[in-house]
Amino acid sequence: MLLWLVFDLVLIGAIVWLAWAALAARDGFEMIVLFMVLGLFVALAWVRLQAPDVALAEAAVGSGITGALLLKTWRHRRGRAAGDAAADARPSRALGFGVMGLVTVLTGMLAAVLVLIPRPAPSLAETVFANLAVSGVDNPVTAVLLNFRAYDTLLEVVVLFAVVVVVWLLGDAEADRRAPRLGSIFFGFARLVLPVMVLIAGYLLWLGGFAPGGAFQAGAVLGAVGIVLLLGRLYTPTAADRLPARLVFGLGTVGFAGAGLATLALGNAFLGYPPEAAKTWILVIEAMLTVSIAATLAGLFFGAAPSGRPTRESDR
Amino acid sequence: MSEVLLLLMVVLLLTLLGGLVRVVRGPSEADRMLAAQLLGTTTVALLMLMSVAMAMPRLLDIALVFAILAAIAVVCFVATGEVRDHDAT
Amino acid sequence: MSTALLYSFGGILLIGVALHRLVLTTDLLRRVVALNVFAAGIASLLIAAAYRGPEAAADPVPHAFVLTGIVVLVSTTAAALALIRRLDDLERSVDHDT
Amino acid sequence: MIWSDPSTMTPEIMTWDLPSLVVILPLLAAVAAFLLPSAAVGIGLGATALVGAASSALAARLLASGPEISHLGGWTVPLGIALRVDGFAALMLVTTAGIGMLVGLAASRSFAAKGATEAPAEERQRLFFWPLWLLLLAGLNALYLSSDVFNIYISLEILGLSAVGLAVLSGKAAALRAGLTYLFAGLLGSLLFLLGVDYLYAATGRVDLASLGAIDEMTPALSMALVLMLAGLAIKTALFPLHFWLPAAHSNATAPASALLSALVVKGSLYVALRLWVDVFAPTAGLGTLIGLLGAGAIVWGSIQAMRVDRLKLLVAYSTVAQIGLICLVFALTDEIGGETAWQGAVYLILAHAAAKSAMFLAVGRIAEHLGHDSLERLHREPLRPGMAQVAFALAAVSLIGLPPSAGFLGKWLLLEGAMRADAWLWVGVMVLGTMLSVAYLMRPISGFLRFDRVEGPVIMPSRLDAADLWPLGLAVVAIAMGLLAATPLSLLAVGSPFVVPEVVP
Amino acid sequence: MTPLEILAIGILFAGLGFFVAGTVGMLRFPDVFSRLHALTKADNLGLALIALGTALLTADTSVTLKLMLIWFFVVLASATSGHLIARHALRSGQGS
Repeated sequence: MLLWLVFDLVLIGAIVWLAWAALAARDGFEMIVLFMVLGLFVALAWVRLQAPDVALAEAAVGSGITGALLLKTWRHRRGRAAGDAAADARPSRALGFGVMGLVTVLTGMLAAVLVLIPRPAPSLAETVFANLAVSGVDNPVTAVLLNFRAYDTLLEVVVLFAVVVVVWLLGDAEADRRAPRLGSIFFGFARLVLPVMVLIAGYLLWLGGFAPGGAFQAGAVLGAVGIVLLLGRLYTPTAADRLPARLVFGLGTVGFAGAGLATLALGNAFLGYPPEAAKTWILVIEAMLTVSIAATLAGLFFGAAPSGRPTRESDR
Repeated sequence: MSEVLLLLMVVLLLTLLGGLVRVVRGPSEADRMLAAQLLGTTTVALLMLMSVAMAMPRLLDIALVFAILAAIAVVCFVATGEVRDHDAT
Repeated sequence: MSTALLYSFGGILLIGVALHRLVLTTDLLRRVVALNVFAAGIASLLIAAAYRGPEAAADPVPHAFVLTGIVVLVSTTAAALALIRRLDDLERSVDHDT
Repeated sequence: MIWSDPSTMTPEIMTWDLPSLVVILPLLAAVAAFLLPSAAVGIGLGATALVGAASSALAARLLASGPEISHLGGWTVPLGIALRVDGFAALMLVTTAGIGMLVGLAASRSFAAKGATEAPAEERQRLFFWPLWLLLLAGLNALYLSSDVFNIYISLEILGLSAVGLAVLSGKAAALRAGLTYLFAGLLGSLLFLLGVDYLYAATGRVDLASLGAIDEMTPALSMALVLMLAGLAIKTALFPLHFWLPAAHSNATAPASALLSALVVKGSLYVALRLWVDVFAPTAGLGTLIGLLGAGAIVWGSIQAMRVDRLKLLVAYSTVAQIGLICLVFALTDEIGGETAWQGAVYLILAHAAAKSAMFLAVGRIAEHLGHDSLERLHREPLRPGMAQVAFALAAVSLIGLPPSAGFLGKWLLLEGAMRADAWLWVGVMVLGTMLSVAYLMRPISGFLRFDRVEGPVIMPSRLDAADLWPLGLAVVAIAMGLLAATPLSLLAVGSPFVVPEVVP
Repeated sequence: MTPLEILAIGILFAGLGFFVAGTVGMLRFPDVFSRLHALTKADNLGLALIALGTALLTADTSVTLKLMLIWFFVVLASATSGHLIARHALRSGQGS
């Protein structure tokens, strides 16, 4: 058991050091790469804590998609020496120590209170496992996400939809100056790997029923496919793509809310799937969620509404 | 048996820390990116060992996703980098 | 010192580092990364609270919270980064005009 | 039909699961408005009207048969989530829909399509206002109905994001910078709230308000969780000194957007704080006094800033900071003898401020359109006689100051009565000081409207009554009328109120 | 410890050796291109050996197939990344 303790201490030390190094990095790019590596380490920590579903999501969404978004924004600001520590106003020494002291006091209190919590703390685990058989899926996390607390997941998909509305409202993407030539090796790689990634996304979605996986992880991998397509200019959205894009962004919310209304019409409570058909309901909803989340993440990476001069209201 | 695996995992974790030095010190952006690439692959290897040590074969799906996304990060770095270099403004 | 408590302290340290930098920095990109580190700290606390020993299955409810938190976080980060890019465009066009 | 208890009312609508419909309807409408931009106005107004009707039906049902619980997914509370509707929630639902309807009508009027001459910015405002407003409405309804702490966290996120969207609608650099600061503050607030939820779950293994309310002794973990959640909510509701983001965000937004931000968005997190404070936790008196002091600080600081600024919109934004401080005085009074009256006063002040502030922001928007600027300094030299917009501004000021018979007066009266009954003379003094300060800063613009001594040229009459002036006037009249017709709202508030009926866990 | 497990442990140690060599190489070598050389060699071969060791320890065909798929992905990804990084370093003149 001593070795497990060594493993834990090294991992936690690396995570905390990485977080400090990332936020204290001199240059913006160094900060982003350190943050992506932090995502790797945090996913490892969660695997250690018996949380494979969350590690999968952190790997796919946390370090993958967030890293790509940060890189794109950092490049966008490249011209104005943004993100470099030099440009960051040097806080006065007194303020720095004052904040340091305050933060240490807060973290000390947080830690002290945590130690005072009597172990083993009560939890909902037994209730979830007791009702797992009725939930229609075997993976407890998917059961909680898609059945017991399905309303939370519905609102979470609405958060994703709300962000797309905010990003599209900021204005159209200006026509890109010049397509970067990534070389023929990249196209060979893309042509081979992208279809396989779509298959893996489908595998993760189907897997969600009884093992770590599910709509979010599958959506993130599918979103990564979209991001590679956008990066390599293999697909550049045009004004004609506005309506289909909006449809797919709204698919997640409408699908989930529609399923809720359907359960009401059937006489159950809101989002109360008929027990015998729960598995099919959950699988259909998860499929819709995967497509919608993937399109939303790729759309958020593209960063604006597809350009194409909207001269008249009619051609929107 | 599991002690040996655990020892392997700890050593692999230390090589991960070694890779961190290059990420921080690496003078050029390319250095940092290649270090991140190596850290990604080492994490895949570590996940393989953990799937045996913790008897959770499902961890290999996470290793698979890591393998994919390590490539995505590099592609994103290079693709966004291209536009900047030839940007004459 | 149980494993869960160790990782909880790790999470709390992450929160401390993130709050410290969040208050001091004026650079927008750094602030986004600090908020992501803060959320990673909270997630570690939740996952550590869910851990119930190497044999027993972990508590799925905090896992669902963290999964939802990750998706909400990536969307709010995307919104913040889109605003930063747009703000940069507006200010850059102002630089060229003057 | 699964819902809580059989109702005596026979019509079909009375058996529908109204709580979930009130949340789902605006969601579907928001997606529809996003998909069909050309029909956005119709969808927006229609959906708001429908939600208003559903909320009133729900309120009527509540008056008839008491609080309701709708177990989502058919799972009982600790495992699943339940939407709980009591008087306070129903009152907020009806108010949100009502004010949203009037502000929506004003927005549809002021954003009216100007045909081919419309710049892309106006077109974007006209199209994206509706999906954002409907998302805001859905977020608020989800927040008011939720009885689960983690569910409240996600509703706060939806609320925060759509509010940021409304704040940056104008597309100008100042609005974007203010919107970004607002997004960072909102995100930090939500994360602090989530940290509180995390400590709650770690300590009690429960996240629903009913089970948390049943715990009576405050362990260190519970009080730390409460402090963290209140800190997060304080940022989101802009309680002094965490109000730094509000003045810029509310004054740089377009008129209808700032009306919604000031009147409805800040009230969401205030509602959650009040519900946690009164329904769920048994907080120590010290924490209540601290929040009260912060409220007093907000009143003084907000009023002083309101007196110093030159821009009219900034003045109205600082008055929001002051009014939020006034409402937060209730935290120091709830566990005293007059607790329930003070609580009713605070709730009524929330409603009064919502109606009056939205009227004021819309009126300021109209005035800025007439004069071309909103600077108080140049207001004194404007040769234009006050029109309908200025009247609406004055009526709204009456309610904000708290002159009878306005709703603001009734709210302040109940709050004062609660404080006096508890012999809390400090808070009575703070409220009286706050009233005087609000008279001082609100008279600056009103005197500007009426004084013509420094005007050089001839004084011209305002144009005839424009339809756009109807909506601020309507909202101001609502702010006054709610003071007179207070019987129904107060009786609705008493349904399932935490003070009257001992908390019965269904 | 069955002979199969001892063989697997041996293979795992060899794989670990490659990883350590790759990391040390990445730290010691003077410029980007030689570091790339060290890194791509190490993780391909290192990972192959560790995947083989893991396959031996979990004698399950589906796991072995998945391990092969992972290895195939990593080989492909690291080759492409190595090429792209080298090209980027060459073009932006940061290589030396």
